[in-house]
Amino acid sequence: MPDLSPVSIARPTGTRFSRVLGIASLVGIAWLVVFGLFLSPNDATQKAGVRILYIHVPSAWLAYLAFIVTGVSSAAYLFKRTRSLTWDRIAGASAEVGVLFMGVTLVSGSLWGRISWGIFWTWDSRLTTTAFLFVTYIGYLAVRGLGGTHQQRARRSAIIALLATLEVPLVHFSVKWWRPLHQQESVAEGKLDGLMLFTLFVGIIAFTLLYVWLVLHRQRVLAMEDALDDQGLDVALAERRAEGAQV
Amino acid sequence: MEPVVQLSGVVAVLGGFPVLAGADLTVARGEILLLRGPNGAGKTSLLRLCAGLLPVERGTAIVLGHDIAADRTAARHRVGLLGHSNGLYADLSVADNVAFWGATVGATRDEVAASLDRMGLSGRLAKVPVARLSAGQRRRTALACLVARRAELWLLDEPHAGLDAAGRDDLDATLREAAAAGATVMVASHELERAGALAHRVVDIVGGQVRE
Amino acid sequence: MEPVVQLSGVVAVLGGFPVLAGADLTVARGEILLLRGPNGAGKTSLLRLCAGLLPVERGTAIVLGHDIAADRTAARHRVGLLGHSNGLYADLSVADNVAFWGATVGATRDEVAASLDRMGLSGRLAKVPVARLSAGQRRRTALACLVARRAELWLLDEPHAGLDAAGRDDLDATLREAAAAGATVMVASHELERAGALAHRVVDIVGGQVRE
Amino acid sequence: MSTWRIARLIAAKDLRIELRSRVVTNQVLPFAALVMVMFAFALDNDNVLTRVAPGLVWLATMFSMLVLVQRSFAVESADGALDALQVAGVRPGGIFLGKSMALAAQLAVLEVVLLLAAIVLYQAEVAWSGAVLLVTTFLAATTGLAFVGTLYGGLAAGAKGRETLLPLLMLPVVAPVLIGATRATEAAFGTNGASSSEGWPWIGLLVLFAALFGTGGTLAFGSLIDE
Amino acid sequence: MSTWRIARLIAAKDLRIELRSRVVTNQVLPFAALVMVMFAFALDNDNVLTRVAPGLVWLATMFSMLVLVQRSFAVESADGALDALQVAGVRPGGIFLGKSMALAAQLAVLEVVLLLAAIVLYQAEVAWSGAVLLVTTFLAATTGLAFVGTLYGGLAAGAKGRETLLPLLMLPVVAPVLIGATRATEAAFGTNGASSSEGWPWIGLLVLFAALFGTGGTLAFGSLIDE
Ligand code: HEM
Ligand SMILES: Nc1ncnc2c1ncn2[C@@H]1O[C@H](COP(=O)(O)OP(=O)(O)OP(=O)(O)O)[C@@H](O)[C@H]1O
Ligand SMILES: Nc1ncnc2c1ncn2[C@@H]1O[C@H](COP(=O)(O)OP(=O)(O)OP(=O)(O)O)[C@@H](O)[C@H]1O
Ligand SMILES: [Mg+2]
Ligand SMILES: [Mg+2]
Repeated sequence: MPDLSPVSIARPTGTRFSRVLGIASLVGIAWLVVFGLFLSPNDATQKAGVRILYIHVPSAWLAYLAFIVTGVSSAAYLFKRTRSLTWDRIAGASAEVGVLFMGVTLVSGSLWGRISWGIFWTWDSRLTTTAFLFVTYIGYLAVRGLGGTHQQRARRSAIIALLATLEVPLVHFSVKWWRPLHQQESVAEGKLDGLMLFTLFVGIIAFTLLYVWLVLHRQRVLAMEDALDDQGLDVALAERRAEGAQV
Repeated sequence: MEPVVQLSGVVAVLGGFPVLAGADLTVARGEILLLRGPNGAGKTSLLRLCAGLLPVERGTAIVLGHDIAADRTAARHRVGLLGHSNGLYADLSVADNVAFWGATVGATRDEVAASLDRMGLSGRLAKVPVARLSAGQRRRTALACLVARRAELWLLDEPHAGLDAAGRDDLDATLREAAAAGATVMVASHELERAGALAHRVVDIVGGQVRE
Repeated sequence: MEPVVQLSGVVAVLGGFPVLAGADLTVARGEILLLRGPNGAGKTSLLRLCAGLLPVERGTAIVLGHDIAADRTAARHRVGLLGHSNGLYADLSVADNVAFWGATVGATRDEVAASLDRMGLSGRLAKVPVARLSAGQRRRTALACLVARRAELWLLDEPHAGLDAAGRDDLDATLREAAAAGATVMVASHELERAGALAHRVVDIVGGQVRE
Repeated sequence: MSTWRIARLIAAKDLRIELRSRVVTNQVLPFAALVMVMFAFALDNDNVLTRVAPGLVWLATMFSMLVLVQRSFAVESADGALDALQVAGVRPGGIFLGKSMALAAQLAVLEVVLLLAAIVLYQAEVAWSGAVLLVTTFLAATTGLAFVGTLYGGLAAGAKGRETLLPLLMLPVVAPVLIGATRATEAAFGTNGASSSEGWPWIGLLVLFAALFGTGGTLAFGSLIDE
Repeated sequence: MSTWRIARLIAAKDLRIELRSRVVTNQVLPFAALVMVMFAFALDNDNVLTRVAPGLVWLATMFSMLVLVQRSFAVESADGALDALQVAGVRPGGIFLGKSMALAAQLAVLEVVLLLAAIVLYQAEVAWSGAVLLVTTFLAATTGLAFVGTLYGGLAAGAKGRETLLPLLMLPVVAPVLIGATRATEAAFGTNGASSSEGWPWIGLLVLFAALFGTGGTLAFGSLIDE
């Protein structure tokens, strides 16, 4: 495991690499804004509404990626030879960012639905799976907050994350069979013109950079919190021992 | 002979608070050890740690030859704990409770009956559901469950509290017998005279540390 | 002067079982009375009956001038009970708990602070949620709540259990002060030496009856 | 102390416990939202869904309320605090009102979340003209539910196996609220072409219900919690 | 002792507790039946009702199951028995299997009651040809639900505010069971003209689910209940 968290509590979470990354993702987002709002054309049927696509799709993909990362890091934590709390913190950070992105997907999708279908929500299979995925990882985050030692937290949440990873395909397919897609997408694959596709591509790059940046920082903040716990423990230990000395 | 419990520099944390702050303790086989100390000193925490319910944060802890800092479940099946709560099923009768806990270690029917008898529960009370017992009767039942488990290391947290005079005598006799038969007994108590007379050795717990 | 508690031929039943089987007892104002007796004798039941938690099945029972056989809620606001359980809110801090119970009788902020101080809870512990306390610290908190309630009749069920030496001294001093100030105290206990030294009078409870 | 001051004291204590433990905020709200999703799921038919949306909002409220009431009394009976309150001679009417107030506050938050969920998930349409009716319905129903919940919650708190006794006792009693609130909400939403004026008679039922259980509870709570 | 003997011991203990306390029999069953009645109320439309009857049976099972799981672990944590079991070195896998078995037995009784209620209340029609499919569905779904309930029930048992954590964790996970069991039941009932053969693929899903959570639970239960 490379040392991704060269933290000390006194130092900020930024490093040269993460600053470069941060600037890159800012630039990417600026590009996305320029392309998404100004340069890319209106859709034939959707008009300007199509521009939501450039947020909606990248955030959905990144949420998937984030949950995969959570699953892989959890497995890495449980596997004895790679056991390290860093894996646990990456899993946690990634799940938090994933829930955030999934929230963006839900909101942007709902708004888009309102514009193009006239309704916020429908019980189509993809939407339903998205909703369940969202709740599942909120549950995962709740389990992370249950307390105990760092190792206990790590072990418990890693198990829950693995169960979630295994359960996600089950949910996905059962929902798909339950409600075969009845809501046709108005932006079919072939219809995207070159500039639209490029803008989408820019969005995915920008969101990926943002994801990495967020997880890196969040993971370091979590490491600091853990370190702060340990440091607080030293202070508390001294106090606790002094309690004995008084008597 | 190898000590049964060997703690050195043990730190344990609950909700950010160091309930044990570097405890060192060695207990030999067959010994009855009294832990005493003010409220909040860490007696309960120490016993729960030895039972593998509280994780070791720092330091080394060997119980019955198992390193419980590495795997805190390792020694469990040879340990018996009576905590502040009794661990009884309120809807089951006294006899059913003792039989259940006895069965977890494969005790025979006779052994279960003997455990009930040991704590004076073999009469009318045996068939009464635990929900209908008085506080002291519950404590006796919990002790009978412990006896039925035939542990090698007995951890008792204020076992005398709530027992009447006869119950205390039964308890002390039981613990002496167990120790004579090779079991090791650690008792946390505030009833210093009673427990002091029972114990072979006394240690003070203060501020999460052990003083001989 | 009229006695504070006056029971005659009191029978009380729980689940078909006569937990009190014709108890007669008279307690005078300012008295500290020790109830002793074997497990299951009916000490807890007697205290709960006086607190109006257990209905009187037969006999007459007068508490603080109220006939609790007729209306068992009548005397309640002047009675304080510390039972086997503490009656604390685990999510609230020690100070919040005591303040809440104080507020139910309109105690001022100073009185609440004094109660905390009385049981040695005014330092770091005051702000800790009850869920994070040790058994003895919880018992102290429950006692502080009781002190804040300024009752005329104090009913205590094994109050010494779980307290350390300092806590026991605090408790005894508190009870002596309360009795000196005119309150009446009934204590059920198995710690006969400690409680015996405290009490003005001792009665035995056996088989749901009172023997002087 | 007056019943009213006791009530305020108890309500403040309950809300403070919630503030410290965040159980409702962090767990009951997501649960309620989930119940809505599950309904939508099981019903598998979009236009049915829109039509029955008001009923589902109230059904989900009822299920989530079970959890709220359980929590409200778990706090009291975990360590014998309810016994202690009784011994302390705290007026049962005050306990009843106080716990009802705290429960009503939590229910109100819950209902707003459920209503929003219905609007988003079931495409329930809210006509602005129905807003007054809607708010009145929510107030009246919430009060009634809080009273019923506290009353039966207290009754079940002393009994063994209370996890399961409560729903059995409570669900049949809240049926009128379920019906009344559903009809009034339908009128406010204009579901199935109902008009706003059809809603007001139902409000009468809800208010009557709340008044009945409020009075009954204040008077009888003492006898109910005394085992 | 072997995991299997421990499991039998624990299951026997749980069922004996139920035998003595009769909580499930006297309270959960009527509750479940009541939930069905409430659905009928809220949906208030006869032909919808018959059509969605299988979905409602499973939805009601899920809600009642929450109560069952809560009760199953309330028994363990009321007086620290779960701690005691852990100290006793009782294999967690055995605890998991034992509690799952007891839960499955209780769920099975519950489901039969709900099914009968659906037939009576919603005029659901059972085709005899679907009987084998129906029984298989019930067995597979019950096993899966019992595993999931025990797994998350155990996790929530140590946590404060557990009354409310459980549903949050459990509901999204049981969605596939809800779906699979509903479809298979529809096929067995012949609802909406579904034929029996359409049901079998769903059984595959249910079995997969049960296997997944059964294995996961047996292996991981120890880490989950250790606070
Ligand atoms: C709340 C509502 C919505 C949710 C939760 C949602 C969710 C998602 C998700 C998870 C994806 C990624 C799927 C994948 O890559 O496999 C996605 C992709 C997409 N969504 Fe949505 N969506 C919603 C509404 C909409 C609406 C209203 C539209 C358009 C009218 C839309 C159009 C698309 C398109 C075009 C894609 C990319 C197509 C593809 O990759 O196959 N979505 N959506
Ligand atoms: N709910 C109940 N139903 C039936 N019998 C009960 C119930 N509660 C207590 N008893 C019985 O009543 C008797 C008196 O109980 P009580 O709790 O008053 O005893 P006690 O003197 O306080 O004992 P201890 O010293 O053990 O606390 C006991 O024999 C007990 O078995
Ligand atoms: N869950 C918890 N979170 C934080 N601190 C805790 C927790 N449980 C206990 N403590 C603290 O740990 C310290 C030791 O508690 P412990 O229960 O071991 O004391 P003890 O010696 O058994 O006391 P007593 O004689 O009162 O039983 C106490 O100061 C207590 O406040
Ligand atoms: Mg202790
Ligand atoms: Mg007693």
